[in-house]
Formats: sequence, C-alpha cells, structure tokens
Amino acid sequence: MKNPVYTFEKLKFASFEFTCCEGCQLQLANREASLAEFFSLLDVRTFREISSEKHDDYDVAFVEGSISRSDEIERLLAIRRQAKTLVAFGTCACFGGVNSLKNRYPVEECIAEVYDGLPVESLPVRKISDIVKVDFSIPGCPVAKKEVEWIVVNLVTGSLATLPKYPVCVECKEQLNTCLFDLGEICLGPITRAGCDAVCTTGKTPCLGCRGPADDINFPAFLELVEKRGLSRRDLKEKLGFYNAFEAYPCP
Amino acid sequence: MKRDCSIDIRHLTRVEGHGNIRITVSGGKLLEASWAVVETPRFFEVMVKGMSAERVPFLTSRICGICSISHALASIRALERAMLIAPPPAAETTRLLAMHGETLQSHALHLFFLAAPDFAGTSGVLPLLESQPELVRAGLRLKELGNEISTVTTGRCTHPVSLVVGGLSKAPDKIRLQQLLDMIGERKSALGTACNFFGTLDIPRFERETEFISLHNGATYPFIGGDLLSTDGVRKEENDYLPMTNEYVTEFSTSKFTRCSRESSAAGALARFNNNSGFLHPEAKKAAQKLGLRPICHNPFMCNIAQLVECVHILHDAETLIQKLLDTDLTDIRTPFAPKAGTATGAVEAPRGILYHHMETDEEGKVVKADCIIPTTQNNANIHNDLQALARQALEEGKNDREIEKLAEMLVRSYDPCISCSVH
Amino acid sequence: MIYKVISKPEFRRFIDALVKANNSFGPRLADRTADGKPVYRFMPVSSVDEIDFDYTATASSAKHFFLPFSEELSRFRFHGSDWEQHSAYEADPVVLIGLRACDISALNILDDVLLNGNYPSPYYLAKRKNTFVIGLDHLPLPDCFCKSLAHHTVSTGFNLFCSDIGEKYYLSINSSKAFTYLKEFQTEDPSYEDNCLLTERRKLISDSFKTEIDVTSLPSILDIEFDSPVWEKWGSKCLNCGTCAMVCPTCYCYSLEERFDIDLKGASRNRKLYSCNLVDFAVVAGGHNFRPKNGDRLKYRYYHQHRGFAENDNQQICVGCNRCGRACLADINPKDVINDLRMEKDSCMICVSQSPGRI
Amino acid sequence: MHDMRFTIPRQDMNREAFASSVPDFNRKSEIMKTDTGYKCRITNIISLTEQEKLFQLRIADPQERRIFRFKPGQFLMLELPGYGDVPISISSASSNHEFIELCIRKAGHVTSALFRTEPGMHVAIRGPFGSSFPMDEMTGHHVLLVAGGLGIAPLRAPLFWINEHRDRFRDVHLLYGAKEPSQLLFSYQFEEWKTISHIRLHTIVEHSGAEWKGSTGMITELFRDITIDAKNTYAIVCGPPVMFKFVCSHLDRFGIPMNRMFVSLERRMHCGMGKCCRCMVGSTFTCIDGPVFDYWSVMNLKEAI
Ligand SMILES: Cc1cc2nc3c(=O)[nH]c(=O)nc-3n(C[C@H](O)[C@H](O)[C@H](O)COP(=O)(O)OP(=O)(O)OC[C@H]3O[C@@H](n4cnc5c(N)ncnc54)[C@H](O)[C@@H]3O)c2cc1C
Ligand code: SF4
Ligand code: SF4
Ligand code: SF4
Repeated sequence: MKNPVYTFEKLKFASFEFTCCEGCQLQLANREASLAEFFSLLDVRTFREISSEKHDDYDVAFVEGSISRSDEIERLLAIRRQAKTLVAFGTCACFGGVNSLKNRYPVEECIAEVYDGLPVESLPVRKISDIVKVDFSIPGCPVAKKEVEWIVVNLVTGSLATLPKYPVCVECKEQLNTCLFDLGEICLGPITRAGCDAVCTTGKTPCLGCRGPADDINFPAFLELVEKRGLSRRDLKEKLGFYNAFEAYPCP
Repeated sequence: MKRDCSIDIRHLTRVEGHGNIRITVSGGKLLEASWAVVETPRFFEVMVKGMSAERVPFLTSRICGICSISHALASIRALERAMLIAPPPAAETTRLLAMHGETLQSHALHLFFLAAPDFAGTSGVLPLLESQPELVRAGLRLKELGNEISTVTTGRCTHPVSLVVGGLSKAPDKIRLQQLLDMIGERKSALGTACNFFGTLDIPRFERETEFISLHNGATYPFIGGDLLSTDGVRKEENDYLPMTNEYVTEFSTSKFTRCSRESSAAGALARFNNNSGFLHPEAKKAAQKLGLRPICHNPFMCNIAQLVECVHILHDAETLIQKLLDTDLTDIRTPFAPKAGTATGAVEAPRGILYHHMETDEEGKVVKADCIIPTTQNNANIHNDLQALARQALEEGKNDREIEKLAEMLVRSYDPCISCSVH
Repeated sequence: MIYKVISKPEFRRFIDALVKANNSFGPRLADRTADGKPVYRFMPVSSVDEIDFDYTATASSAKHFFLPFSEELSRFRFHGSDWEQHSAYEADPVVLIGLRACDISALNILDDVLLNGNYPSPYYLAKRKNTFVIGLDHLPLPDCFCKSLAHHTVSTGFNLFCSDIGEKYYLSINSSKAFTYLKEFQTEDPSYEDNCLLTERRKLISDSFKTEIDVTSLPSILDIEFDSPVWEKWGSKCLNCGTCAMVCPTCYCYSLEERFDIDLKGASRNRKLYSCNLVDFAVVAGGHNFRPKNGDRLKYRYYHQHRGFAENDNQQICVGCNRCGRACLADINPKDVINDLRMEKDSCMICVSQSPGRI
Repeated sequence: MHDMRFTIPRQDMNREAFASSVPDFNRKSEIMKTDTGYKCRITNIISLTEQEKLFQLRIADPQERRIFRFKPGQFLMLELPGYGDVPISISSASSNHEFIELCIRKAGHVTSALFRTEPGMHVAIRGPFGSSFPMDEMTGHHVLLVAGGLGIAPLRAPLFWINEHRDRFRDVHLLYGAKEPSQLLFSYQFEEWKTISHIRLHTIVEHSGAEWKGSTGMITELFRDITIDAKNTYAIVCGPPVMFKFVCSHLDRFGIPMNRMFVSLERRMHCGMGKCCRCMVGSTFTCIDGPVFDYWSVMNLKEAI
C-alpha cells in the first residue's frame, strides 16, 4: 500500500450492528480531517450504515451492539464463521452496555409496558463474548475515534494493538482536572480502563465506567473509598450497573 | 399495460438502523407497499425506571448515536419542568448552540453521506469521494464544524458529557468558542458549494397532501421547547403532547406509529420549515427561495432541501449565540436543585423532527414513569402512506422495477429515518 | 544574586507587563471542593488581575511545563525505500508565575536527573531554558513537610523569587533577564528594615510547619525494610491509579511508544509520563511482571522518592509538597508510610540493639 | 497593550547550541546518539532457527561509522521506524568497525516486525549503552563462559575479543546449553572456536533425538566434565534468570569469588539512558549500571532475579 518502505495490505473490513444506538459506527465517520486516509486503510466489504455495497469476503469484522434476539445470534455466528478477526466494537458489544439495564426486569414485563403485550421478541441482553469468541475489544460509549484509528493502523501494519492497562485517573490528571471525589461525587475513574482521555471527568461529570475495569483493579479499596467519604451506596450501585461493565465486581 | 413487480429490500442501506421496504404489484395492481421497522427493541422506558434524575440524560442520550444531544436535552427539559428547575440563561444559550452543532452534523451526514450518493448514482460516499471530491470535502467540512460545535459545548460530539439537569456541569472554554467563530466564518464557503450542488439536482416530482407537525414558539425558529403546531391548524401546549401523537402499535413493525388529525403526519426539517419559515435567518430565507422551497411544501423529497436551508440558518445563528456567550462571564451555569415529585414533557426539535420525553419523578428525584416519542416513529405511518402513493404514481408513469425500487429507497431516505432510535 | 524590594502596586505593574508580552501561566482558583476548600491550578493568564497571589498550593505540580504528560520526541518520514528521522527540541518562551520554593527545588532535582547525568535531555533543556520562573514564598499548609527535606527555601533554579514582606515584595534576582526587565520599574535596595522583615518572614514560615517527617538515614532504612510487611499493608489500600505520580513535581518515569501516522507516510516516537504504581510498569518481554503486587509497586515509588537512584547520586527526590498525599483517594501519604516504616525499623532496633541507651 | 521590551527571547535548541549550553557536558552524549539514531542499512539477514535471526547492519554514514565504538557486553537500542525500539546486545567483534551483528529472537511486536524486514532496508541504532565485561581485568586468567539459549548472543563479543587476544588468557571454556540440538545457535562457528580460538567447547541439550551424540541434561551437569582453578578464573554467565541463578551458586561452591562472576541482566527498557526508570532493579539501572553486573552486586540488588 502507500508506505514506500514496508508493504501493507488493506484490511478486508466489514461493520455490523446489533442492539444499540449505532453511535460507535457513527464515530467511524468522524475525525473528518483524516477520514480519507482512514478509509484508504480499509477495503470496505460491508458497511450498511454508509454504503450499499454488500460482500461476504471480509477478514476483519467490527461488531457493534449487544445481542437481544435469536436472529441476531444467527447473524453473529455467521459473522464469526467468516471473520478472521472479530472485534467487539463499543461498550454494548464488550459488556452489554446500557441495554443490560433492562435485564433487571422480566422480559414479559418490558414488553407489556412498551408494546401493550403485542408479541415482540426480546431476550435478556448479552455481550458478544457470551456468544462467540472475540479477538479484540474496543470499549467506549461511544468508542474514541482516535483510539480506533490507532488500532486500525496497528492491525494494518502488524504492530501491537493494546488498550491502556491503567485507569482513567492517569488521563484525568493529565487534563489537570479537579477530582470529582473532591467535588463530592462518586467517580468510577480509579477502576476504569483509560484510553478515552478522561472525557467525562474533563466535562466535570463522573466516569461511569464505559470502558470496563482496568487491569488488576483494587475493588475492595475502591469500596472503602466510597464508604470513607460517606458517599451513597445506592449511587455507587447505579453507576457500577450503568454499562454492565463491572459485572465481575459485585457491590455488596 | 399489465405488469408484475416485487420489490423486497431487507435492511435498507445508508440509513441509521434496520428497516425493510416491500412493494408488490400483480397484474398492474398495487397489492402492497409497506415500510416495516425490524430493529430490536431496547426498552428505554423500562430502563429509566428507578434511575435518579441526574443520571437520566446520560441514559436517554444512548437512544440514538446521531441525535444524542436532542435526547439528553429532551430528558433534561422534562425533568427540569417536572421538578421546577430554571437553568441559568448562559446554560440555555449553550444548549441551543449544542443543538445547532448536532443538527448541522446530522444534516451534513444525511445530505452528503446518505442522500447525495442517490443523486450522483454511486453506492456510497467512498466512491463519491473519488468522483466528486470537492462536494464530499464540503460536506466533511460542515460535518466537522457541527461536531466541533457539539464538542466545545458539551465535551464530546456523540453522547454529551456536560449537559446536566440544572444547566451545565462545565462552561465552554472561551478560547475554543473564539476558535469556533473563526471556523464558522471560514466554512461558509462549503455551504455555498453544497447549495450549488443541491440546487441543480433533479428532485423527483411527487406530492401527497400531509399534515406537518413541529414546535412553534412564535418568536424564533424552534429547537428547544414551545407549543406544538400542525399545518392542519391544531395547536397544543407542550405538556399536552398525547393528542398530537396518539401512538399505536402495529404488527409488522417494532416501531410504533402515530397520527394526529389525519391517518398520518410528518415531522422533520420540512415540517419545521412549513410551520416556521418566517423565523429563519434572512440568509436562510434567501437560500430557500433560490432552492425553490416554499411553504407549505408537500413533496417529501424536498426534505433534503429543507435540511440544507436549516444548515444556512444554523451557521448564521450559531455566530450570534457564540458572540453572546463570549460576552457573558460564564460563571453562572448550573442551578442547584432539590429532588421533587412532578410530571412534565420536554419537547425538542431533533434533526429528524419533534422529539418528546415525558417524565414523572418521585420525591427522591427518581423516575417512576417515562414516555419517549421519537420523530421517526411519527414519520413511519407517513412513510408507509407515501410509499403507496409513490408506487401508484410510478406505475402510472410506467417506471420499471429498478426505477421504482430506487425511488422507494430515496423516498425513505429523504425522511432521514433514525430507525434504531424509533425502536428504543 | 541581587536583592531588591518593590512596592506591591509596582510589582503588579511589572507582572502585568510580563504577562501581557508573553505566554504566561499563573495560579488561579479552579474549583472549590465539596467542603468549600479552594483548588488552585496553573492556568493561562492574560492580566495580573487573573493571578491569585495568595494561593496556597496547586493541586498538580508545574512539572508538565517541562516534562509534558505526553510529548513527541521525533518523527520519521518515509520516502522512496528509505526514511528520515527528525527530532525537534524547540520550545516557546513561557512565563511561569508563583512557583513555591519546593516547586523550584523539584525543578532543580529534575535538572540533576535530566541535565546533569550522563545523558542530558535536550527536550527538557529547551523547555527549562525558555521558561522564565518567578517564585513566590508562602506559609505552609498543615500537611506540607518540605521543611523536613530542607526544601522550604531555595537559592537557585529561578529567575526571580519574591518574598512577601507586607507592603512590599523582597526580590531575589537570579538572572540578567529578570534584572533587565526590573530596571524599567521602580525598585529599591533593601533597607535594614526590609532585611529584618525578610528574616522575620522566613522565621514565620519555618515556624509554621505542622508536619514533620524524620528522614535521617531513610535511604538505608528503605534498603533494610525492603521486605517489610508495611508495604503490603499500604499496598492493599493502593488503587494503582497513578494519581500520586502524575501530580508529583519530581516523578519523571516514562514510557515510549511509536505510532504510524494514519496516512502511513510517517511515524512518531512519543514519550508518555508513566508511573511505577501502574500495573504493567515492570512487565518484560515474555509477560513476566517483576512487580506483580500492589505493595511491590507502591514500595517502588517510595524507594525512588526517598532513596533516590543512581542518576541522582542516590539523593531523595521528594521535596515534601505532599501533593501526592492530598490527591490520593486511598489516603496514602508519605508521612504515614514513612512513620510506619520507621516504627517497624525502630521496634526492630529495640529488640536487636545491644546499646543500653536504646532500651 | 503589548510591550515588546518584556517579551522573552526564544532560545533555540539545535544540537550545537545544546552541546554548548549544558554546563558540565558529558562527553558520552556528544559522541553518542541518544535521541536521533544512527541510520543503518541491513546488509544481511541469516536465519539461525525459526525463532532467531542474525542481522548484519552497517552504519550508513561513513563519518558516523568511524565514531561508533563499543565494548564487549554493551547493548544498543535498535529502532525499526514506525514500530519502536528494543534493547539488543551487540553480538559482533568490537574490533569490527564495518559491520554490527545482532542476534535477535522473535519475542513480541517489534522483533516480529524486524523478522519481516529484508536486506537493503534501513533501521536506526542508538547507543552503545551500558556496562561491559572487564576484558582487561580478566587478562592473565582462565575464563569460563556459560551460555544458555539466546545467552550466547552477548557472549559472542567477548569470544571474538578472546580470539583476537588469545595469548592474554589462559584456559578458556565455553559451556553452552539449549533446549534441543537444533536450537544451538552458531553451530557453524563451533569448529572455528575450537580450532582457531582454542576454546574448549562443551555443549548440552535438554531434549534430543537419536542423532544427537552429545550430552543431555541441564547445563550445570557440564561442570562434571571440567576442572576449575577457582582462584584464577573469571566467569561470564548469560541466559535466562533461573539458569544463572543455578550456575552462579554452583560456581560459588567451586570457590570462584563473587566479584569475578559476571552476568548480564535483562529488563524492559524504553530509553537506555537511565531516564525512564523502566529497567530499575533495586535502585540500580540495568541500562547504565548494567546490563553487565558482577554476581556480588546482583546478590545485593533487590528483585534482581
Ligand atoms: C540489555 C538487553 C540485551 C538484550 N539482548 C537481546 C539480544 O541480543 N537478542 C534478543 O533477541 N533479545 C535481546 N534482549 C531482549 C529484547 O530486548 C526483547 O526480546 C525485546 O525487547 C522484545 O521486544 P518486542 O517489541 O518484540 O516485544 P514486546 O511486544 O514489546 O514484548 C513482548 C512481551 O512483552 C509484554 N509487553 C509488551 N508490551 C507491553 C505493554 N505495553 N504492557 C505490558 N506488557 C507488554 C508482553 O507480555 C509481550 O508478550 C535484550 C534485552 C536487554 C534488556
Ligand atoms: S475525577 Fe475520577 S478519574 Fe479523575 S482523578 Fe478523580 S477519581 Fe480519578
Ligand atoms: S470517563 Fe469513563 S464513562 Fe467517560 S468515556 Fe471515559 S471510561 Fe467512559
Ligand atoms: S512524593 Fe509526594 S510529597 Fe514528595 S515531591 Fe512527590 S508529590 Fe510531593
């Protein structure tokens, strides 16, 4: 491809969406200044949201959204069969996302409430890795295009694609923010994986953990922190449950 | 001439979300022309139950990846009205500016990425980038500007971070506001390029008399709050949204349908224009005239043009708003509040039309009941009816299958449907 | 060094002239905490009125003006079958107003590490040389312990240092640049009285410290206590969030990363400040982590701060500003950790020591 | 109102200005490339095994080629533009001023990318960095070299040195162990080492097939085959940490003084200049105080092994 020193191949790319707001796919069309370069790294085989082309010979599939219907499971299995690399794209795909909030109620109750009991199919929300093997995850609600660019470049050039292992606080301090705990709020920054440039805390709203837990977090110490500052347990639970990303860390 | 025709489009491309078009003609007779939304429901009205008011806008913004600011603001407005909170004026100005950013971004995305390929005869924007680079670049520059306005005002272009109940959690940075002002000045030319392109297009000739519903405040071109007005003369107060919508479920679609005075109604840029064209910025009025858009326009394909006219309005109005923000000291941006029980509706003009969030809170400020009615929901029935009329007209004109299919697709796209949003 | 006194209004005029003519940063009130305490930050200033001269301490240090949190070190441009590498060290002049004595000491320590060692860093030097540093003395916060480390006063490393002696500022002028600028303003040679006021001011500052840490022979205690249970105790509280290192004026550890540009026509080598508290700091190729536990990593930060490393002649690099202690969400602070360690050490000494004086 | 009199003049930092502006400027960084590397052409790549390749590099600029000198045991930071840089021991003779040889194992993303390069492409090197084996101090003594696996790479430079100054040393043993016979690197040089350099080579592998005629087992078993004049012997040990831990304690039992045993430590390194603190062992930098340490120092380092 374009680099004169090394030879690279374009990624045979496809993008699919399941139960979600499609905000993550939309990010692919952002950062307009480098959009042409970005798409020249990709050989787009299927991308319904922006193109009418449909081909099934892709290698890398970005899968957005969570799974909440049986036809989605079928489609996902077919994608897994074709894709050499399946990327869980966005928080819904990686963790279930806000959609999982519905799981607190029985499905029938949801349907009764919204559809007057019309026979609408809906399953409890699941993340992609509950159903198929995921090769790489790009969390974020929505994903950060800058990070996506970097990961795509790395996939093309065969470099290491990794997410930061440390928590959001590092990036929050880089932005010189006043810590939200000091402002009297619970923030999930200390236990959430960085990579978003601490965009929420920079906007002075608490991190809700859309990028999931960082590596080797000290959850008991975090609970103690909330306790010691006299902050509300209910608020903590609401935040931990918001994206379903802290499933593995139940809050007593 | 007797003929058969069967069009079955599953998962229409270049729209947000999953929808199907089906047209069946047998022996020259139209048997079926339908628009069905097959998106998976997410049950947001259930999700928000029990959630604290301050968290709600962060949740509801996730209804839609394109118009997340509108959703956040509709919720915020509903909750503020329910709990009797008055946000400071600087916050109101910033919110309106944020809406402008979103609308510009959304319209640019629709016009250049989703609609323009139809007129230019390409499968998507990527080939268009090769055949008409100037045009696509103009679109990108406008979209980037929209995103930048949203980012400066809300912290991020999708899923805003600093729009909160009571005002703003953080004021926009003045240095960046100043940069925005320069950016707008420099990008007006892109708007010219766009107007030239869309002005020369052959917009399909098709009309069906429609009831258009939008916000109307009698003073400005409406974006946040106001009365509800229909071209058939119905006018209601914001909280009285139910008679405007009369939401009902159908069996072939997971999105609901609505109606007001007739069997269906339309919302969106064209509805806003038809009800409020007098309040447009003079430059936008000029553009409308040049592009041949006059109220009340009943051609749904002209929605594209109405969007472009709105872009002109937004660019000029944004300049005024930014100047206003630069002239205030931006310290009073958030009204503290105590949770309260209450009920209210927040209506905003999302890019695709009027959006209602109706919220009921308890004494702790937790949501006990919510109702969200999305613009695309309000348009579904109209799209459905338009499709039938269009198919009939096309048959009469002797169009072939391929032509009918393309027209049908273009018709649906012209509504810029936000399908995943309508099934929320 | 040349000493002068300047009246406060004249001082403001001087600062205003500097601020208006240069890209300047000074302490400003950024926020108030939930319990009403002010939070200060070095922020861009465009007039003297925006500067808060009575500020206490900034939440984050001024380190990033010299060692940015992330910085491009060099670029590659690919062409033909070859590439070119370019490194630029340029920095734009900056006026930095209101650094505390310990903040300036921290810069002197960074100088030791980054300029006086075997491999001086041109990137750092460019920024250091292009930054006009104006120091300002202050009364310590209750938890400041810079006096314990003898960093509550400073005699080098700044262009100008200002001590508040009531009606006037007592100026220590340490650069010709500062001297030349001040010529345009009305200053006087300090009178006997001014000198007395300065002495009093210094004494007041020195007497106001409420927190003290016994740092005698701390380096060797740290060596001896390498396997102390104290580390696990504090480590179990640590959130691994890196906040302490980010706000610290002397933490300088970093990591390097190389990235292709999105057009693949170039690549950049970037430096990002890192911290030994972060979980993967000591991971080596093959995946082995030399410091797998929280306690190991926390210990390393104290080890570096209070024992010092070869590059710095094994001197302590902590200046005692307690920014890390204030910012830590887990309430880990140098005073408590070191006292704990000392207790451990002293109690050991009591059991093993033969010296009668000890018992 | 802007008063230009108070505008601080900008001080530009090109390399020359930099050199003259650091007060006690250290000679090291004047002659060494520390931030921008020496550009090198890959002149040859020899596949040794599936996992290891020998890269031959030549500094492109003749002037720079003349400046670049190193000592046995030192390493350099090898940069593949776009991918990153990794510390690699110099595996060629310090007297060879024309070419530099590096023996590299495919371990992660930079080394994998290096494996995709071809002769004719360009890489960059920074350095040389670190401490070296005390070849002069060893003069007049027996030398015992112990290598495990890739540990042979840093030993090649001292081997070349010994060959070039063979008369300065007494008996030289090289004990070399690998997992399998096919993983013994540089077997094509074995004869040369034995006959020309008069080095007594003993090899051992952990697992082998029928065609292997040599010894099998752990490297420490080779000590049974040799006699060591402990008082007059210097030892150099390179290999994975577990290996040198065992080997050194063996040698300790033989009576070789700890400060005459040398090992080379490996840590993650990002700068090579004692700045990034990635390679800290205790309070010591592997990159500037090491990688070559005597065993006494290693014993005293925290977390060394
Ligand atoms: C002084 C010295 C001399 C050396 N000499 C040689 C030699 O002569 N020949 C030789 O082949 N090797 C030598 N090495 C080892 C060599 O430097 C490593 O194999 C090399 O750095 C691996 O780099 P890589 O980019 O290929 O691997 P990486 O991809 O960087 O690393 C591989 C492993 O490191 C871990 N890792 C990588 N990145 C991260 C991250 N961001 N966060 C957490 N973990 C991560 C992972 O577990 C991964 O599997 C020497 C090392 C030193 C210190
Ligand atoms: S605001 Fe959140 S992310 Fe930022 S430092 Fe505080 S806890 Fe960490
Ligand atoms: S701050 Fe937290 S919630 Fe916000 S984007 Fe980052 S990880 Fe997600
Ligand atoms: S270690 Fe803590 S007290 Fe010491 S200089 Fe750093 S931030 Fe200040």
